Amino acid sequence: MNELLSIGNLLYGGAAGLIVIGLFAVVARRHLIRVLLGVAVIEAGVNLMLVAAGFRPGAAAPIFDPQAISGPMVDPIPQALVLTAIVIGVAVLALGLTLAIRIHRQYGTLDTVALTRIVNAPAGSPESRAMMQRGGGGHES
Amino acid sequence: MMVWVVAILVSLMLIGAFLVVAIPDLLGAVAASTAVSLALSVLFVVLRAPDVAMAEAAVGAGLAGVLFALALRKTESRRTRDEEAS
Amino acid sequence: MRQFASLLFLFGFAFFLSVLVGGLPFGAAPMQVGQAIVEQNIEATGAANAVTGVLLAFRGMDTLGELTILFVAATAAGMVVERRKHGVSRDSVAGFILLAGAELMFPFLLILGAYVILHGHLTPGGGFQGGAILAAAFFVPFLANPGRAFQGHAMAFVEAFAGATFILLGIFSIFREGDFMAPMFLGTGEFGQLVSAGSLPLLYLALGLKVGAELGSLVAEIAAAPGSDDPLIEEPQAAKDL
Amino acid sequence: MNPEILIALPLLAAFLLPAARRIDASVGIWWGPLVVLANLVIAAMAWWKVQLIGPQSIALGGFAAPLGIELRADHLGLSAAVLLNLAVLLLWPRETPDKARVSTILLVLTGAGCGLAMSADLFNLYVFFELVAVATYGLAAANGKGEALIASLRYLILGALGSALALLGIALVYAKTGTLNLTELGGMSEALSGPAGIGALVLMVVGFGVKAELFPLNNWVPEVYAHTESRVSALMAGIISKLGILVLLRLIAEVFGGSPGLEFLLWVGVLGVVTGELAAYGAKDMRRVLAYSSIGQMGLVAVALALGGETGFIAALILMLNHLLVKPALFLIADAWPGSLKALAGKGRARPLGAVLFVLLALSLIGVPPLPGFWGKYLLLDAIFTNVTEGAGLLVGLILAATVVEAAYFFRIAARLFGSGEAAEESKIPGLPAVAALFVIAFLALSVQTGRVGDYLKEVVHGLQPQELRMAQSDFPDPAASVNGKGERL
Repeated sequence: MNELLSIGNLLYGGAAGLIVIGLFAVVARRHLIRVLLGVAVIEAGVNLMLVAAGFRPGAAAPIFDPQAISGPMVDPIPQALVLTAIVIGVAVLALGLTLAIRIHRQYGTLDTVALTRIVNAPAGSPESRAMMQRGGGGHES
Repeated sequence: MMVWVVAILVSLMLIGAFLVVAIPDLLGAVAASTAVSLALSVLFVVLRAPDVAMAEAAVGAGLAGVLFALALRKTESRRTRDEEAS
Repeated sequence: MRQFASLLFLFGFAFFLSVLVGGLPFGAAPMQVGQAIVEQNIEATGAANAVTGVLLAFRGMDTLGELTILFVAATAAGMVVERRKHGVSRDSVAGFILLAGAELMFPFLLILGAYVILHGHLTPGGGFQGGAILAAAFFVPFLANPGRAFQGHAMAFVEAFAGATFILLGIFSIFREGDFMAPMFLGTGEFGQLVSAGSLPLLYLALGLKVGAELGSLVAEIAAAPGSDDPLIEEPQAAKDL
Repeated sequence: MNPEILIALPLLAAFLLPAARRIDASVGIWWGPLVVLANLVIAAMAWWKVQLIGPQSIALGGFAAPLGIELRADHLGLSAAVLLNLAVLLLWPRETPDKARVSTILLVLTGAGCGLAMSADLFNLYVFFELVAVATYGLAAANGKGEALIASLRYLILGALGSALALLGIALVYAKTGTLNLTELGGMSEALSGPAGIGALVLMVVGFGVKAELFPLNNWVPEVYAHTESRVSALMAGIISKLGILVLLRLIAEVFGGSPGLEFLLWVGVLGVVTGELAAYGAKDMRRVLAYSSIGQMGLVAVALALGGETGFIAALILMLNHLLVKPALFLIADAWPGSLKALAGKGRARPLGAVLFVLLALSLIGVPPLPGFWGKYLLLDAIFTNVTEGAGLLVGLILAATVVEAAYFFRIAARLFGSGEAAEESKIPGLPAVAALFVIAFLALSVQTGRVGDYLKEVVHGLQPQELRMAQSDFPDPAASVNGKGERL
């Protein structure tokens, strides 16, 4: 029982640790690709939390085997939820990366602070002129 | 027994996550995030979730890693000059 | 200052999380619904893999939604990237060995993906995992030789057909069973056989093709996007609309 | 007609569109609006059926509720579905370089929004919420301008963070109770009364609040609304933000009624009102004023939701309905006056009709008596005085002060519009765009018929079966009956 308790602590603690570390990347780092990596780490932590919530000691994977005697099984629902969540996560990530590539092409940086400065710069200032030269005025049609 | 397996995997994962945040080289950070996903997928096997483990290995470690690496090559920003701690 | 504030926030959040997690049961999952599903799964769906039963039968709508998220993310990514003419890539073509290896891997990955998809109701694996392998089958040769075209007409039709099949099977079941997305109108079949578990293998096939196509096109969109120093080649609007 | 079709039809059309436009390129233009029109008709029919025979529960796939996913064809869900279809149809974007892909995204948005409005399963809500979110990220970037792309990526990061937190909340609920069905969760309030339950509510408020423009994660709002096409801003501020609130409304009415976590929602709302109105006062261009004012209004809705009870929910619904009609019209009218507020001087006299209606709509947002916005704020204050025991004065004071700020910046705009300035130059945009006129007509109808609409909203709230109402009225059907048996279908 003691061992079970420490497994539980390890898993939940590990999941919480992933979430906190990922959150650090999101709030404190400035490069947008690093921020997206942080989001991926947070999602990993949440997925671990869900799967751990459905775990039962001594239970089998939720796949029936006609040859074996059927014993208790772990909860299949969180596993299905996590499968869905993994694919959703990668889809959002890919869209974010596409946006990041396009932004980098237009402005030449992915640093959040620099991007804010460029966007808020009044027209004609050095920053906005640099941006115009670089992206050729971007996509304004 | 299982406690040790879990402990090793969880600490691998946390070290990987720390590296994702801390390595100055972004490509290294992507590699670290792949390592997190791999440790996680082994952990899913330990937790009797083979389906999830397969998906995490294929999508989380493989595909997401490829996507990040491609994006880094496109933005040519392996060294994050912009990202000095302020 | 900013770093300090975010560290403070993170300590607060870590404390919040530890309080939440501390009260959770572990190893004694309250399988309110899970137990019922484990018990009824074979009878209700005929699938040995209970996760497949949950994904495609009990919670089919989640899977449809998730499929659509992939689709809309790929669509939005296609809208965002600028187009580059085929064959004018500055990305270097890989060496002979990698090229040959990629070509060799293609049929192998295709078969592996198909196997994983079609056995999803019997063994671990299924539409998502197999779809990711299918996507790899298509984008590995593409990565080795970035100049070649990725998405042709055939691909678009496979994609549309696979997605539509998933929904049409659901609508079809309204007429057979009276319920949207009831997967059992083909009968559960003989347990453990490849052709069993109602329409689940069909659904998984549609799902796998769709997931493979969408993941593949997401990678392709990113791989084909012009990098920061590539010259921008604007295609005429009509060509982009097509 | 099964209400499931409301979800299936737009998604099917969206899947087929990329292939169909390879056969005929013009498909990309007419396909989307046509399908949404058909969906609107189906939604209206389903809504009318609910009027006739009352709310229904649908077991998706034929698996009864706790095993499978339950959809609610009730007043709230189908009203929202009708309004969503209508709004998407009216506010179909025009200035987009890639019409076919935008059509696809809007079709997905329509289907997902209908699903979100009807779903009664926690994880299914999350999936539809995420689907709506991804569609909006695409929509925010649709015009391809650099600023819009940056705004969209920031929105995506905040949205992904919020979704992960909401999923964490769902994981906590599942770990504690072992079920995801809202009706079943409603009967387990003691399992959710501990720290895990409260924390789950807090996480879900933060997560779902991203789309609802609620306080902690709403700094995407001004950037996105300032740089997208005005129709897209109108669509997002008008109806998509309401979908986020709808999720919270269902959660609170059915599961978390009376939870201590609602205190958090209350303060999220108050902070949203205060920061939103102050930022709107400080904003220098029209789009940002409207965007920040939207944050303030959604904060009011959150306060009303947190107070709960019949009065609170009706106040939330009236405030939402008022904002749903007023804000899109304001965005469309303000299209004629882009850029800095300073440039507004005297512009109102060039387009008197638009300017007068702008002021009228703004008066309703402020809450001037005969207009619907007044009734929303009146009921909100009523709910505060009946439900809040201590600190009611402080709460009322904050809300009234925010209203004064709101009035100040709208009057400043009005004064500029009708004040003296250079003769207004000619512009291609008419004073009152046709679509804005439709919203104004609907708004006027709401103003005249506030009483009847209020009666209908009362019915909507009763259809939600919140716990306190369930206890108060013994003639309500036992919720447990609809869980165990297979729900009746239309």
